[in-house]
Amino acid sequence: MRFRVSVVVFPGSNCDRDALHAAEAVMGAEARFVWHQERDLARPDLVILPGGFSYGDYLRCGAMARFSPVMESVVAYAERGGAVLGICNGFQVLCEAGLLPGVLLQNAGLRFVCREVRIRVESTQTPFTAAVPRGTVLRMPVAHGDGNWNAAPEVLRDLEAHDQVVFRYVGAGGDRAPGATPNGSMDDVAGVRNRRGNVLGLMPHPERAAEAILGSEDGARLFASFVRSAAGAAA
Amino acid sequence: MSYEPVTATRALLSEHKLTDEEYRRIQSVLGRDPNIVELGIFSALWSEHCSYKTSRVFLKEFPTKGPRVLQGPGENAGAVDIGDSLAVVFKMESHNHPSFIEPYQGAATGVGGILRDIFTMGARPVAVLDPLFFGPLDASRMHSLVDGVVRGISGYGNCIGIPTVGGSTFFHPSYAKNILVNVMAVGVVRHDRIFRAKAAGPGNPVLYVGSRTGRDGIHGASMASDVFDDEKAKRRPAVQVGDPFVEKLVLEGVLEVLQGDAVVAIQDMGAAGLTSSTFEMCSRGGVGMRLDLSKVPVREEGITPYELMLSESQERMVIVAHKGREEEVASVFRKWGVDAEVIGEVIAEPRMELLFAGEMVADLPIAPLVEDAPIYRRPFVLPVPAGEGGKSVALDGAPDDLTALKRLLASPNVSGKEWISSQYDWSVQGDTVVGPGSDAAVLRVKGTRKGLACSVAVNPRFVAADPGLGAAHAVVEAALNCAVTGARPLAVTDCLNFGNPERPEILGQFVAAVRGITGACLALDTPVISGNVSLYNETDGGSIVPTPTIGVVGLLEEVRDAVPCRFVREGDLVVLLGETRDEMGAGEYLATVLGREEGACPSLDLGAARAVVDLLVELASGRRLASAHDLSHGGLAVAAAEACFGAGLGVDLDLATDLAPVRALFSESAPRVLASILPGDEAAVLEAARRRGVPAAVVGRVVPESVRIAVRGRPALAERTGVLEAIWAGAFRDAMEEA
Amino acid sequence: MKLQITVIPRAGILDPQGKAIASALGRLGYTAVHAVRAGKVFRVEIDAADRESAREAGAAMARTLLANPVIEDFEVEVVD
Amino acid sequence: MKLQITVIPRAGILDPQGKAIASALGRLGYTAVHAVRAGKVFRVEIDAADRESAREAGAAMARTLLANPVIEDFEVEVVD
Ligand SMILES: Nc1ncnc2c1ncn2[C@@H]1O[C@H](COP(=O)(O)OP(=O)(O)O)[C@@H](O)[C@H]1O
Ligand SMILES: [Mg+2]
Repeated sequence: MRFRVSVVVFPGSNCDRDALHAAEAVMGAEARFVWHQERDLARPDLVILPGGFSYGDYLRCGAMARFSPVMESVVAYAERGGAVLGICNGFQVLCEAGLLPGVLLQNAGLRFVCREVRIRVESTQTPFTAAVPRGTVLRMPVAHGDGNWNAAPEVLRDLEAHDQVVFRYVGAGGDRAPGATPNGSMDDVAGVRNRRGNVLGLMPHPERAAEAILGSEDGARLFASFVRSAAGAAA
Repeated sequence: MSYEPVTATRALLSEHKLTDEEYRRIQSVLGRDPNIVELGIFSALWSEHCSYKTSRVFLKEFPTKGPRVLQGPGENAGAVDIGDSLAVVFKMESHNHPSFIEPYQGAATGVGGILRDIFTMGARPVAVLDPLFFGPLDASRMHSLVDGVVRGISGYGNCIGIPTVGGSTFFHPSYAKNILVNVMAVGVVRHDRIFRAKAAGPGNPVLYVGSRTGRDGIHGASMASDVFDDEKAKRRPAVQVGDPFVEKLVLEGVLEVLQGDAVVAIQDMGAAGLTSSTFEMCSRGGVGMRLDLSKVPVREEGITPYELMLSESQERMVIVAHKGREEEVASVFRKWGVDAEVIGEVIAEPRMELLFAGEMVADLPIAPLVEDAPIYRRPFVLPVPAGEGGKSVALDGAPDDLTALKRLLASPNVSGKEWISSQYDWSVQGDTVVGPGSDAAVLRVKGTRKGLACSVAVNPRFVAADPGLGAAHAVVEAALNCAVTGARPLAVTDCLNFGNPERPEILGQFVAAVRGITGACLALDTPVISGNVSLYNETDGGSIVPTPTIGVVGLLEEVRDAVPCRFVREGDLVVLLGETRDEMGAGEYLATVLGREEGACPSLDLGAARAVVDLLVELASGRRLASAHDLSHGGLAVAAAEACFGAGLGVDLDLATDLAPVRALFSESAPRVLASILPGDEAAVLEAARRRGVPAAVVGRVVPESVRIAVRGRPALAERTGVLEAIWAGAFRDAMEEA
Repeated sequence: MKLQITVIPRAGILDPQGKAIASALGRLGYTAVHAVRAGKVFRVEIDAADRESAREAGAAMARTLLANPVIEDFEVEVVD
Repeated sequence: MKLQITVIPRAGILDPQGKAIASALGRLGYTAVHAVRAGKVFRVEIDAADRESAREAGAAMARTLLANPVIEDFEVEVVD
């Protein structure tokens, strides 16, 4: 069976082609674009909200994309338990749409930051990390101006209690360290999931670290984990 | 009625930067006086910026042909075959004056403009590089100029999603009141999808696509052709504001529409907006156009035909479609949320007829404004190279060599520029194999095994000392930056930034530089396929140092085999390729350590440069190179230290030379390369070098943690790599963050 | 009619930009400045029957799009 | 004292942000909206002898740091 991946394209998405490439070349999926004005997600096994600057990110990142027609379908799909992965701008859209908790504020350094980071797997309660042992450190790039994840303290406590923090930024040694977090995120959070685990958002870009030629294949582990979980679920 | 013939007063002509002589020529072309719209059009098209009226005669010298060249200069960008039915398209441009006035928007719209040049050719842009030239950081406004320019490039390039993978940053007092912002863009296209900007087919509709027109940057083209002064900075012409979001939509729309066959010709609106785009398309095709300017989408009420023709609003294109296919074209853009309007049609007669509200507001012939625009043969005096016969410069007051190395690593020109490059998204599109921080960036070409190496270079101090030789050095350095990755340099683009060409000594610098580039390009077999000239970079009588920025793209047959520029493994042998001579003149050591700018530009043997390039490509394709880094600012000691950074490695070198240690360490002789190879490969590597006549010697090995350099067995300097790396990595960041 | 809609980070919510501006102002010699909050402002031209309905429309826009209620407060003013 | 400093793109200067927001509002059904200009607002707490000197300090800050005079206009208001 071939997986079906739908990559949503908002005006201003710019990692859509990268995500499609990763889905096809790395996951071996049958991948397609879904234009933001469509409502038909094309029966996917996974929906990816890619990175970029939807609507120029002119108001708040993700704020305008949230109102795209396609988002109604994405919300309904997620509520039915469908798998949704939001990368960077996609994560911001998911937060704005209320599918994931917290907000992404401007980076603490007030500058866009593009560099390689290390993130540690904190939760395996999503198909994307089910096959990646907790504590695994993954290397991949970040590239964003607004990746400073924040939430009310009680929200964070609640997330921790339910194992919903999926990734934290860590230093070279694999531990949380000063300077490891590129954007000032609360508690070094790099990615979170919803309670059910079918929706995951993260700021780093696994699709840019999914082939040896790009310097890291760690991102591919998330895709491979998803493929395994989904195959397991189907069997 | 405002379309009566003008009265050519002094003031009117000077506002339009037209000389009396040029005005007489206008009268004789038209057989009458022009009206104001026509005068504005003449002024824009005959500006230096659009017409190259001073530079054109010299640029003819460039070699522009080669077996791989699919498109040379004359179109929006040049194109070179890379096999697999693909071509690489690239070009460099300047946005100097606008960036000095408003650094964020000036730099941002510079990125936008050069990207349009790439995608109008039908190519998807894959990379941006940004050669920047600033005054000293403590000069007035400089800190915020640097900050604004970097934010502008970052803001535009990141949003549109094209990785900024490299660049260069050079500081020199001559740029204090005239910074240079050059931007190079690279794209990839299938041969059969290369589009050109040649209008054809009378009756074919002309479409306006993109942002609405406002009163932005009117007279931008003539401003770029004028000397800058403080008074003008105060007048503040309406600045163009970029909208990268719209550009992204225009880009996708253009690439989508060019997949079909509804489009005859396409051109972006750059300097002098609607005027230059339409006239140039007509000129290339030997046809004319009839346009109804009332149909141009506008942003505000009351914009006049004069303003419509001269506005430099961004993110706009002109498309000539096949008759009857206009709706098909427009609907693609509408899907992307972009305005597209038919504003006129192609006519057989080579004239431009402009209507507005039912009235003819301009009626002009094409050729006299474009291909037959004035050409000047201005007088020039060729420069006398600095430094008597390359005499050795005295180094009185030199500190010990380790102190000197540390000062060099901390100098703004040598120190690491991660503060800049980390603000750019260099990994978007998922093709960046080597990002900023190396001699050249390397991108894979999806769907093939190939890679593209991209680099920019120029050492303005070399050019100042000897414009011809210095410009040749720039070509060699950019080519070598590509070759150290293993890539075969394919072709050159350039951005020639000079002062006021009406001064014979400045024009002489220009002429010498063009000749220098020509010689180097012939020797390296890298034709010039595109470029840009920026003259009048002069403020209050002070000219910039001549700055011919060179961009090179190279081809890697196997991108997996790209050679890194830093040492990779302890125990590898270190090989120095090329000859080290006593060449401290015009160097970084002299300027940074001793505070002097004098002496001769280092010599350059173009045959030797070709041999080194060929050798590197040969060694890399035979997988004989573990790493390779070319020697530039600061010479061998700086390059050796840089090659150790990142991986916690060190190097132990002993140089066999007759030179004094300080000269052996810091001379900037070129071409030279520091490579590391597996022990056991040295016989093969040295033999390959010998066959090509490249001086080569094993000078040491890669060791853990410390940089140690001896000359003739006597230690010259030793320091822990970590200490040197901290200096190098922190100096620029600290200078930018502390204020 | 013209509305001015002001969106400001909630008290207690991190405002890195405001903080950076406050310290930049301090360095520039404006030592009398204690605190800065940085927000956004929107001038909206709208057709409306009267000021009250214009204001209401403005508040609705702010609630749905212009402000993020988790972190921001807003104010709507009818300017003319 | 509290100042509100509002920074808005000059008339005639392209305001991509305002433009994008205006069309988003249109899509959301606010069809009565014709135009939006988007700017920044700063709430500044400052010690000052009187309202006039507070206002002057605010104007000076806007000129030197908060606004870009090439493309933006600003207004200073003493809020309390
Ligand atoms: N303005 C810039 N933008 C992006 N990258 C830059 C910039 N300035 C310098 N760099 C990067 O820093 C590295 C060193 O630059 P430079 O010293 O000019 O190279 P080289 O070693 O070839 O002389 C290069 O990888 C270059 O791409
Ligand atoms: Mg180099």
